[in-house]
Amino acid sequence: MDFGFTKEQESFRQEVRDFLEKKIECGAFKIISNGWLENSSQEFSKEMSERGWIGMTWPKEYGGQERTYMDRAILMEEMLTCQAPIAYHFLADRQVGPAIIHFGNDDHKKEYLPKIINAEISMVLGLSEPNAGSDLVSVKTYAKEEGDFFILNGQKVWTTGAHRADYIWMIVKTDLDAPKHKGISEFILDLKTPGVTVRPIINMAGVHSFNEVFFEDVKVPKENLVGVKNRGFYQLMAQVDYERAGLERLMQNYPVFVNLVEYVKKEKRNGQPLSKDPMVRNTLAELEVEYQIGRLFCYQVAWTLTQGRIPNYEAALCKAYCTQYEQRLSDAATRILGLYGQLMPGSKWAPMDGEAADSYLWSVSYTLQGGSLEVLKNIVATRGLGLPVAKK
Amino acid sequence: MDFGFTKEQESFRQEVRDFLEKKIECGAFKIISNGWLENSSQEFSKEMSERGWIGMTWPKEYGGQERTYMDRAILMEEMLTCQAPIAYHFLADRQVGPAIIHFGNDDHKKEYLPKIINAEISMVLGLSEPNAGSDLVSVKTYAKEEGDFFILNGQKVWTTGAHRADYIWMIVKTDLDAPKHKGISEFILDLKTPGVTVRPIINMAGVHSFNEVFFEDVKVPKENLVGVKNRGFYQLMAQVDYERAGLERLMQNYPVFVNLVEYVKKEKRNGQPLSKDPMVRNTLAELEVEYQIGRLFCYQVAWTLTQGRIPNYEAALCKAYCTQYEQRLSDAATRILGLYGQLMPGSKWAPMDGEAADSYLWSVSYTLQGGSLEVLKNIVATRGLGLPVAKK
Amino acid sequence: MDFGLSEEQEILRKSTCNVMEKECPPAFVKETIKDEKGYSPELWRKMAELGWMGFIFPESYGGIDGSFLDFTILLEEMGRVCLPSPFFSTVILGGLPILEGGNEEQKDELLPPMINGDLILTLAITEPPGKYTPDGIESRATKSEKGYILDGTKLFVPNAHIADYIIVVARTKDGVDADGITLFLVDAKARGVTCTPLLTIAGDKQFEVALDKVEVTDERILGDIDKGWHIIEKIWSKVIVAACGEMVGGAQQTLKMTIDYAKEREQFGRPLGCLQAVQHFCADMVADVDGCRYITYQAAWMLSEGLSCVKEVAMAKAWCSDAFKRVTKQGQQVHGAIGFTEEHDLHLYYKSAKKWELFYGDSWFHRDAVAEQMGL
Amino acid sequence: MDFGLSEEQEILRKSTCNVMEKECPPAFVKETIKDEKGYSPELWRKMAELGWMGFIFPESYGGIDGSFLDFTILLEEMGRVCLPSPFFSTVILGGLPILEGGNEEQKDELLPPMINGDLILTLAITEPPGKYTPDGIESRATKSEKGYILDGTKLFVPNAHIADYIIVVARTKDGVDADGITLFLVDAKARGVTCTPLLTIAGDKQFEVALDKVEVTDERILGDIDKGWHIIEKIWSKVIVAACGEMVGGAQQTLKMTIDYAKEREQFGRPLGCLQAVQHFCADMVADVDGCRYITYQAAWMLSEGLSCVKEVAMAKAWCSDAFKRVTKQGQQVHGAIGFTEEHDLHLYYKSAKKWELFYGDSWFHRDAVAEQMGL
Repeated sequence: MDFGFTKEQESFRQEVRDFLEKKIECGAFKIISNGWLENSSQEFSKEMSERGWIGMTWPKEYGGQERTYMDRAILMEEMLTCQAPIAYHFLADRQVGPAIIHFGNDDHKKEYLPKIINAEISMVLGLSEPNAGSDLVSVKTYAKEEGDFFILNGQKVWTTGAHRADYIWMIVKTDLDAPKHKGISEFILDLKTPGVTVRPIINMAGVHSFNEVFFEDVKVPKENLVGVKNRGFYQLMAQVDYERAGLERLMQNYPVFVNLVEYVKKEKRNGQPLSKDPMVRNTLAELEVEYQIGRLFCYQVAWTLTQGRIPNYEAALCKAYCTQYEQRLSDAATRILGLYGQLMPGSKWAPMDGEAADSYLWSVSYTLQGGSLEVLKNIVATRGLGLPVAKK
Repeated sequence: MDFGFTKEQESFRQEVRDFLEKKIECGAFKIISNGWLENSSQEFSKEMSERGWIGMTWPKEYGGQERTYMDRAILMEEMLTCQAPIAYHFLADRQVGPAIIHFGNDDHKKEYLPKIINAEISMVLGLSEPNAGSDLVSVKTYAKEEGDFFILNGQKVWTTGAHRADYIWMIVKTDLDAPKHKGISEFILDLKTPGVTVRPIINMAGVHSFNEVFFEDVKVPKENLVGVKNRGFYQLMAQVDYERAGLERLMQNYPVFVNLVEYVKKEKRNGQPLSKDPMVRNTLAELEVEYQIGRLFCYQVAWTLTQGRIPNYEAALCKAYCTQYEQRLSDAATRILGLYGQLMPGSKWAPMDGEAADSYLWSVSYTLQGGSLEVLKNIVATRGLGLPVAKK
Repeated sequence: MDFGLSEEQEILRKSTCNVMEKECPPAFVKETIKDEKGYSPELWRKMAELGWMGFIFPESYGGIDGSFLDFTILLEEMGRVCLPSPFFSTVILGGLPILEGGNEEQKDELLPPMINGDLILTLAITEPPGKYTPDGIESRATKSEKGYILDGTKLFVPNAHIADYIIVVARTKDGVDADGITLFLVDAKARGVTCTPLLTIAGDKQFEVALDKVEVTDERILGDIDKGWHIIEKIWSKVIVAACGEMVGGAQQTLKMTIDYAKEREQFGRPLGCLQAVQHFCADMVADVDGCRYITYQAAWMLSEGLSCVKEVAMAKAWCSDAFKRVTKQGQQVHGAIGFTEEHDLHLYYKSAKKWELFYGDSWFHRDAVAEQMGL
Repeated sequence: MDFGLSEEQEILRKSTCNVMEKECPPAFVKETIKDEKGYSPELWRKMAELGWMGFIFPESYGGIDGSFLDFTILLEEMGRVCLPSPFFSTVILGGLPILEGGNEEQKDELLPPMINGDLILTLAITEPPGKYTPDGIESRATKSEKGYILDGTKLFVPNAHIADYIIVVARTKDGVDADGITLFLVDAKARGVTCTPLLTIAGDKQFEVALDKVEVTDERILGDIDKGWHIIEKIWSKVIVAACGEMVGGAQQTLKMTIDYAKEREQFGRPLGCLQAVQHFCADMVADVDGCRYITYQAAWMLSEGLSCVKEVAMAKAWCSDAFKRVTKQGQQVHGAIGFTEEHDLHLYYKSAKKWELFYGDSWFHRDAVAEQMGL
């Protein structure tokens, strides 16, 4: 057991910090909650690419750095602390790239991996459908084989970032007769292909973050199928452990906490700092303890991956825990701010530029996206603890 | 809407209070948590009987007073405030009597109701079995018809008070081939019948409160079957709404709260009363609010019964809510007492005579007995809200 | 005790509910929130015609002298649809202080038009310290020849942009005590009054009201000089319970939407409501909602009966603040992504719960009041 | 970072676990708790032979100079079986202050027999105020000819009835400050020492230790006069983390028992663990237990490395206090009535969690310490 970082890791962290400090100084981005995912900047991603920070855990033969998942966690922790705008490459780096490495053929690898690593393309995930949320195997988007093509019809929903991405990585039905789990395949598709329509969905924070994506007789070359036909669901399940692992599920609204702690130190109530109020102290200390627990969970997952093992139930556990923490944080923040807690970004008198209220709205999504809290707990119980699979 | 009591109700409450005060003055019992159920006193019950406080809601033709369930709730609230020793008649009064009135024949009514009302017999419930806890329909105790008798074999468990009762009111299997719900009947049985063995179970508070009851070729006269053969489960379901309704599920450890509030007012910490500690204040006020909510739930159920309506989901909701409150209370009490919170009754230095610690042990049972918390919530969801019955 | 509505109350509830459902569907709410005015004058007129503005006011001013208990039913139905309107600020924050503290001239002048729907009112109490206690009042009223000169900054003032009069709580005597606070009826268009909108989570219209040498005449003093806080104290229980009434309605509607969704939405080939996790969520929500209902109506009944109910009022707000919020959070979790969209209606309640939690003291604040009442 | 046990640590854990499972099954625990002594001298001897008492003591005293991190593994295994023994009081509460504050003579005299299992020790710190801060120390040590005379009442002193020496924390200077507190090595059989047993929820042996004109010689002073609190401060982090270590073991065992039960117990014709409610309970328990583990070992590692870790220690106890308790509560709920019986083993953990919650500061106390460290 060892809870410290190596000298190399510490100096890597410092390198990332220095880079970010400079970027902030020159106004490249602002530290704002959810910024890491809402702010997409190819320019910023390219700068990261130059430093080898995209695909950094990938094998060298695919242009990666073969660095550990611990290093990647350190990178992410620093990026998220500042909420650096990493959306352009984030999903491709975290999930699509590794999926191509695992399941793609040589053509896929040659075609996409260099572009991902060089921040030349941006990718999103197309999983959920109107009747397939937690129940992913119920997807109805259907790819029908016709000669050298598949003809795609159907609809995806909650597709984050589809309005600014180049490609969509999606699961679709390829066998209507097979049992649900066994008739799904994975595809990669250029969003500019004729027949693809992206329609915005405005979320309750008033922001266009996700989309509906419609497919109408979309002609997809056969080579866009990745991996084995009708094995897509199993491929996907192997990928989501990566998705669930990250510090991004703990730190989506991290600036709220930092700013809140500073706020209560400065703000006076009854002649003394708000930080001396016992309820406030207890609440903030509880959040701090919970945060640190969540951080340990995240690093434990990174460590497990670094060991070359799959973070089986730990990734699901980590995400379930961390997203709940983020919700408690935004609730506590609005509450500690009192009447000021209802003020939104841009409002006069809004403390912390309204981030508390804004984050309280965004936080609804935290326990839903990428596997709802309930699904994650089921996974912990069945995969992690070996409890029998419940009849749904 | 009206949240007050009538003059008659207020004066009835005063009457009960006066009675109890006198009993306490003359040392008839001590105010101690769980005392209402752990302390059985035929003498005390007889005094209540003389005042018409047993069977008080029953029809006059069966010796009852035809008073409202509101009156009964008032009676119970006062009894529970003092934790008066009502165990001798409690189950017969609350549940068995009404069940006999509903489902018994004239012989049953003549035989048992006067004795219950006069506090001449004490009764317990025999529902759970080793493999039929929450899942009551899985009872295996079997009553085989033989001439004018049933021959009973099997075992009950968690039978509270069986070691000091005269009769057991039980559900048993009477048709092995029928679907589970449709092969169960209700019986009343003298616990002194040959072949009945009562064995103590010591609970984790170190107390003999419940028992195993074994039946070995017990010869039960046919007239002991109550209601319709094989309809016992449905009869029982109609009865449990009464069981779940009561203030006894809110006030089992009521003295802990009263004493705790007094304790923190007197006890000094850092030169001022413990009651000035903001965490303590917040915790106790929260318990008070929760208690008052629970009290309203209980009275709402009593009011519903008084209207002649069945407190369908409300009784389950009330019990689910109230038992959780009692657990939070005992946890908070031990905690507010600090190191003293671990001291058990009889210990030197134990504040509140160790009731906090003792109640923390008993509180485990609160969310289990008479339908676990989870079963109750299922009932609220399906019966109350009309959600579909989940596959178990 | 009687937990049911009387026949008359049931009729009141139903008719109010019908009006609200017809006139204030979610689409209307969303549209109105986005609108600068933040309310519909047409609907406002209808509400006045139905007698709602005068519900708890004496017949002598054109009111219908209804009970506060029945009034709570009205508020519940408004909360159920998240009605955007200056009703709360006009009738409760404005009308009640006038009724309680105004002299006959003031009442005759202001209450009938308010009841007729011709007058919009609001109360400017909170200041930068963000408190509801006398020590949070720092605005100054300086004696002048004709009356007083007001200076200060008021925050979170609802509907100041459409109000005809703003009741301003200001200090006529230095200090932090209740004594020395006076209420003034300030013409919202008076010189020196500047209203700056605040952007709020629930989209309701709140304002910074800056008072820069605002002149008010002696006739515009509400109640006695230095004794204004007594008026606030007298109406404050009603303000809080009225807020709870709206919360009860909001919580109930959230529960209803969630149950409906759980029944109709299919996942894993069966309704969502088959899942035990969803069932238990919903069961917890019922306890929260029923709790809101009973504890609020208990306080409303006591107010109606003129009984002392400081503790009961604090208990109501303490419970409703937490419970309504929990209910909206669990409702969102059951709804999943659809509930997170602007298109869906659920977020109206999620936002409303947060707003109401923070207004008039959250559960920490009110639990401390309960503790006080317990002698702690 | 490395969240795994090294090979040596894994061997240590396994061998400790084997000994504990063999020597300290639940029946033994229950029997021993009921016994007046509260421990088994035979097992005590075995533990000494295995080197456990000397685990974190220098080789010069017969110890094996192990790391505090590895020592935590030992404690975890003891907590896993709820070992009733004077190990904690002897080694941690007794041995550490002697090692930290004793002079060479004292160390030479006391540590080797302690390590050999021939000496049982304890610490008498808490008094009627029930606190772990200097202002909770009111016992008086008055200078006499040969040394000091001790008077006062100590509470919650573990194993005072079997201890050879009780380290008494007393005031040599009036006041409420840390300065002026001195530690004394008191012979438990000395005149004026009266031990009265307290009945505790977990059945562990705790005592009131009344000190009535107890004479101690100057040689029995531990560390410097008036500076005794420094010794307490130096060892206190280890005391807390050691407690957390036991809690980690207890929490893990509770989880294990619950999962096993959920798999094997049938209800409604299928294993209990099929129910989503049970699954979600168990998933929540895992988060609690893993959290206990990581946060505790992080603090233990920092102590081993000699790093400053005031905040990490407070975080560990804050989390473990709440989490272990939650886990036992949920475990009980899953077990149902069977878990409520004395015959079952689960209550050992339920009771133990409450005891450990209250000892050495609960989560309120430690969160305040965390707040302090956050600069709040």
